[in-house]
Amino acid sequence: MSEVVLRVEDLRTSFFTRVGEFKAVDGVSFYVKEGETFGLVGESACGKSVTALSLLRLLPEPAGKIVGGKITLDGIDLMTLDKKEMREIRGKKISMILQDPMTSLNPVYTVGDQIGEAVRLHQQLHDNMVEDEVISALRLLRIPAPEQRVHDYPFQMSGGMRQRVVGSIAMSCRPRLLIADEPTTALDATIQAQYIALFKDIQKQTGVAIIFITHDFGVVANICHRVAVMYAGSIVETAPTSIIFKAPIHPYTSALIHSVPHLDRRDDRLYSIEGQPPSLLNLPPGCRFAPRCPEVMDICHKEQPPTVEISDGHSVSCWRVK
Amino acid sequence: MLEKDSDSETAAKPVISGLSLQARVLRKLTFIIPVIILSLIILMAIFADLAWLGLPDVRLAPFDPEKISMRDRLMPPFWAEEGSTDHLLGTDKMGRDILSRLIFGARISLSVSLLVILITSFIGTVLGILGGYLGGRTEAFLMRITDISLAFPPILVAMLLAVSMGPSFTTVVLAISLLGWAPYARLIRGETLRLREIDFVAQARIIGASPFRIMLKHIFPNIINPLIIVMTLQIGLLIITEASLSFLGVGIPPPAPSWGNMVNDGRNLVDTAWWISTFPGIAIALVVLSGNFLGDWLRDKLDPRLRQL
Amino acid sequence: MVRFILIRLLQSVIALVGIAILIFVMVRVSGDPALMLATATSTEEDIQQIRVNLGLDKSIPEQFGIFVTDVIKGDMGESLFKKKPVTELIGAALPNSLKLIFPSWVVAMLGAFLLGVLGATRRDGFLDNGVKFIAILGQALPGFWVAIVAVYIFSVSWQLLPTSGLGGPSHYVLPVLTLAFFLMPGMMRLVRSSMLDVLDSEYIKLARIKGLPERIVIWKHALRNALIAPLTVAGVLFAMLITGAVIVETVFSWPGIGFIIVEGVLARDFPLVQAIVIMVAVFVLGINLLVDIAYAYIDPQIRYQKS
Amino acid sequence: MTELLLEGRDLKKHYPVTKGLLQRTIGWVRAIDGISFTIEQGKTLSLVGESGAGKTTVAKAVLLLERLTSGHILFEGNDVYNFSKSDLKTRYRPSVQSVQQNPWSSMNPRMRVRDIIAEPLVVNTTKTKQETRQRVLELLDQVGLAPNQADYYPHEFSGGQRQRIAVARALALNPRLVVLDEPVSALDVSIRAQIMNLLKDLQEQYNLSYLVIAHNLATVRFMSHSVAIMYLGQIVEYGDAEDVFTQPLHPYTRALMSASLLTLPEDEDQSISPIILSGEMPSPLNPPPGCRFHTRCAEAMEICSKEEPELRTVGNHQVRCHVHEDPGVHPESS
Repeated sequence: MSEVVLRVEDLRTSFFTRVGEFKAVDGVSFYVKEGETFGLVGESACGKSVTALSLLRLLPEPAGKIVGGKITLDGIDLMTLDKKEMREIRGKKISMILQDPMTSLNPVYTVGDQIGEAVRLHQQLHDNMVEDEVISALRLLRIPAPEQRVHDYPFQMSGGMRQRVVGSIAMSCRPRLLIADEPTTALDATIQAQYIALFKDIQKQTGVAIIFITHDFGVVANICHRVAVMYAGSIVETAPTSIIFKAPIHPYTSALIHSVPHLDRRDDRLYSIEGQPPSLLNLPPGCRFAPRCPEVMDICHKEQPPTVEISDGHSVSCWRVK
Repeated sequence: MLEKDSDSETAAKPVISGLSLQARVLRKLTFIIPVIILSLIILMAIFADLAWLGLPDVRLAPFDPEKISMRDRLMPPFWAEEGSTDHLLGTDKMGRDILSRLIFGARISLSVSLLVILITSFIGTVLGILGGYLGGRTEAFLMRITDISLAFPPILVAMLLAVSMGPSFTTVVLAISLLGWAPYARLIRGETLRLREIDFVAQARIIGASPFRIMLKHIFPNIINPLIIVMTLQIGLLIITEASLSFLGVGIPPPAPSWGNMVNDGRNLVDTAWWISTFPGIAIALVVLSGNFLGDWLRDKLDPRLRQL
Repeated sequence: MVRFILIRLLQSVIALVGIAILIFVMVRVSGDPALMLATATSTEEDIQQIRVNLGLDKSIPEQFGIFVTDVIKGDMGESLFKKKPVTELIGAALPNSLKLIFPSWVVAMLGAFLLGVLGATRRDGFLDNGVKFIAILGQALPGFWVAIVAVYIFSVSWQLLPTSGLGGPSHYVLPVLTLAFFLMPGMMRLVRSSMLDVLDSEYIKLARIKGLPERIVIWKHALRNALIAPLTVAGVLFAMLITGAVIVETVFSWPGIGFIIVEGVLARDFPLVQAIVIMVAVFVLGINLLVDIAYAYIDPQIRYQKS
Repeated sequence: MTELLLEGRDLKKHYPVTKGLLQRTIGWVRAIDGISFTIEQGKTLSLVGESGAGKTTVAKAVLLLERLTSGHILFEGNDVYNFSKSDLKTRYRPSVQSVQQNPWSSMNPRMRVRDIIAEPLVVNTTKTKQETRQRVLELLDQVGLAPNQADYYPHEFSGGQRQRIAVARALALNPRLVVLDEPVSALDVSIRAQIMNLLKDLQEQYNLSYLVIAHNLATVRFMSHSVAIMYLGQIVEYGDAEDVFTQPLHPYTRALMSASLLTLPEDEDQSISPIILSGEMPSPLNPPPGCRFHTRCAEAMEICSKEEPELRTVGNHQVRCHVHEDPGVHPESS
């Protein structure tokens, strides 16, 4: 049983603004094992990206604050670290890939500089050693002709290639945990398939644990081993990927799966969930999905459902599940 | 290159402005104080005297601003020993009452600024939108004018006009407006270029709306914010320009009181009669400060994207 | 890259011709210099005679033709009052102006960049509000008033610095600081906002994710990108200072371009005014071109696109 | 055969690439290079492809936002470029409307919803204020929005609701063809389903035809009657949607489908092994010689890099690929 790299317990993150407190993440718990890809799935403004930023403690000052919960990486509680110690974790133990390759790289520095910077910072290598590390990071992401590409500027590369460079930066210091925040959303279908296949291979080679954030179920099916479905700041269901697709229990999860059009058959009408996601400013009491849930009961409007462990690795928070 | 047809959700993320309480109070003040100061000065300018109502001798100002009385010349403000309460802020070297001149000066300085703002913003907006939306020759012509306006500060233009047409109110207004519309045109053209690429303008073309209708109904309403912000910021700048012209002797001709030439009057008496230059200087600073604070507040309220103005 | 420079050069020449025509007409329209030259006793014929030998009797387009041919020959005409070739007068005044403008520009730019960046990085902190206040104050207080007060305090009452004129280093302190104080706010505001935009970008977020200390994120990654827009304005500001420093030169009677142009205008010495405006225009447009080229070297994307 | 509404014949759009002092054109970006298609009344044709395929250029050509380099667009049989100004204003423009991708930028933020929806009527018809107001309320109801929402501004609506407003605006003039440029790709999954159902209902109710631009194959299968797969400015496979999706012939179509299919990790081995394309999308400035896909195609043959294949009928739909030509026989023109 590969050991747990990251464990998050009851994480709460809020944004304190003029108009009130936005509870972006409201009690999220999960764990990620070595060599495992854990999916964080949900619609926009459900709190998945904020969860990622909280792990790196990079929330926008002064509004964003972690108000509760524990984050342990290889046994170290990240909340107890000071700014300097946390900086040593970032880029070395935990690294991250952002969504839009067109803006993730600094336009005025070469690709080689930007990768070398991370290597030099975290590995204290001699200059000529840094060059080799940079080339090997580019080669890890299978970027053709790395020796020339090192001197290119980001604008000379396609979107897909830039996202690989961002991947090289992330993997250059062999992190324990890689957070990928919608890395393939801005890419075309075939390039996206290439990128996913590449990262599955990298995971096999390096055993890095991956948290994959996305709203696209096709990507989830292709790369994730276990998935957590988020809605309005909390996790409604966590399960191995095949169970999520074949036997989802939480009404929101099954509704989402049904509303995705299938390529392998022609549907006449798509199942669609009525209404809108709630505003994070004044969250309704009780279960957040209650106002839109087809199987809602009285209690759902009053109290938040507890998280029930159904089988190994499959937990749901819904009053219908005892 | 990569077309933006990714399916990333673009739900409007909640606008998070983490201003602390102290910053919020400060921001509120930057609106209230300037509005009070500006309205006071505008009222002062309007009611300086009621000549425009046909009652020339009824006036807010204690004295006729141009009445010379050598007897009580160079009198300090009332709180100084030889100062007296009937000339609250003292008198200049020709015995004219500083307070009255300040009040009438407000009328001149404000009217110059407001008139110039109206002229320059109108020309700048029309040419900016035409240049930005239609492109081609209008845009090329516009860009050359803005190049020229860089080498021609208003002070130089004003001097030439003042000398040729003789310094007067209209000369000053004309001098500043001649090239004063260029910054407006440049800003509005930039905004129009940006708006022209956004989908709703293409949508208007699809339903067959004419270019004129698009410029009027779609482009213009969306450039009002930056326009208002620049106009407020211009208040201060214009008052200083008018004052500088008068200071150099090419602005409003004496004896008419303008804050600029009042500062000029006391220029070499700074050690003996400091108040002659100081009070108009303070008046100018107050109005300009209020204009700038109001402009900043408006920009943050209306369109934070335009921080660089 | 060459194509880009040639096009910009062409645009500048068009603008220059526009300026030459504009100033030529405005000066001619601005009253009759012959009257100024005529003494109280000179009769109508004498005045007419002065006009003839100044060539003022010909039509304006004709005069412009003569003027252009002279310029090509390097002769920009003679000052009516100083009886010296205009180029000589300008030759004397320009260095003085530069001696004032260059230090003021450097002081203002350094101050603006430093305070702008610090203001942006400690948003709404004490420093940021302080910086904003100086910025607004600088733009609010009229230049000439600040100059007079400064002269009064530093030279008159404290006798520390000379009241005016050119001379040893102590003569520079007041005029340079006054001009810089007036110049700095606008630039500071621009640097601050450009910095704030860059700090919101994704690649800065990625730089922090890499674990870089905040100071490297700001001074290495953010600054270079944030420099691009303000630098172009800084270039233009320097060029505009030539005539913009009129007030400071008048208050401190600093014998620069601004000073002699005021004299020239008041005395309707149109050959001098004409020459100055055109020289200044060449200077301004030249600096604009240099700024555009420098712009390309800072932002590699433009360098590649242009070549 | 239902009457043909719109036909594209050999559409081409080339952008000049200029260099040097005198703006000499040294090359051409062939955004679309010989696109032909037909749309029948009441039916949906989808153009599918990745970025750079040229699908948006086709949409812009149909909407007359861009002029073609060559080729003809026939509306009810006659060439649109021969239409007089008044014909365009009265016959073509009112019958061809569009819904664009980004709900946040396709509406003037300074206009109330009532005026946004009414604008097509104000510009093209002489209806009175009262008639227009009545028509707007009708349209709001058809797209599932409440009458009182007519007075709100766009920023007061969610993404899904804004797309509904855009659809209402497109229906205002009772168009016969609506160009849907990535109509749902900027929306959340659950909201997407609502809008796709709405579009399908409106098609049945008003016998509307749709020209859909999309890159998500599953959405296309749900919406389309016929589909054209595009790669680098050319159609590589074209036919009835069910035929193309059940027996994809062109290697690129198969790769696209493999990349979009939901294959769970453990099912991977049974179903067809996933096709992962190598290399990157070539630049449209100098597309590869012969078949434009040969540089990334696993089944590329000798001929593929030399001769450009013809778009020919194979089985029940058309494909442009040498693999599907009978060896030796000269491919008869389709």
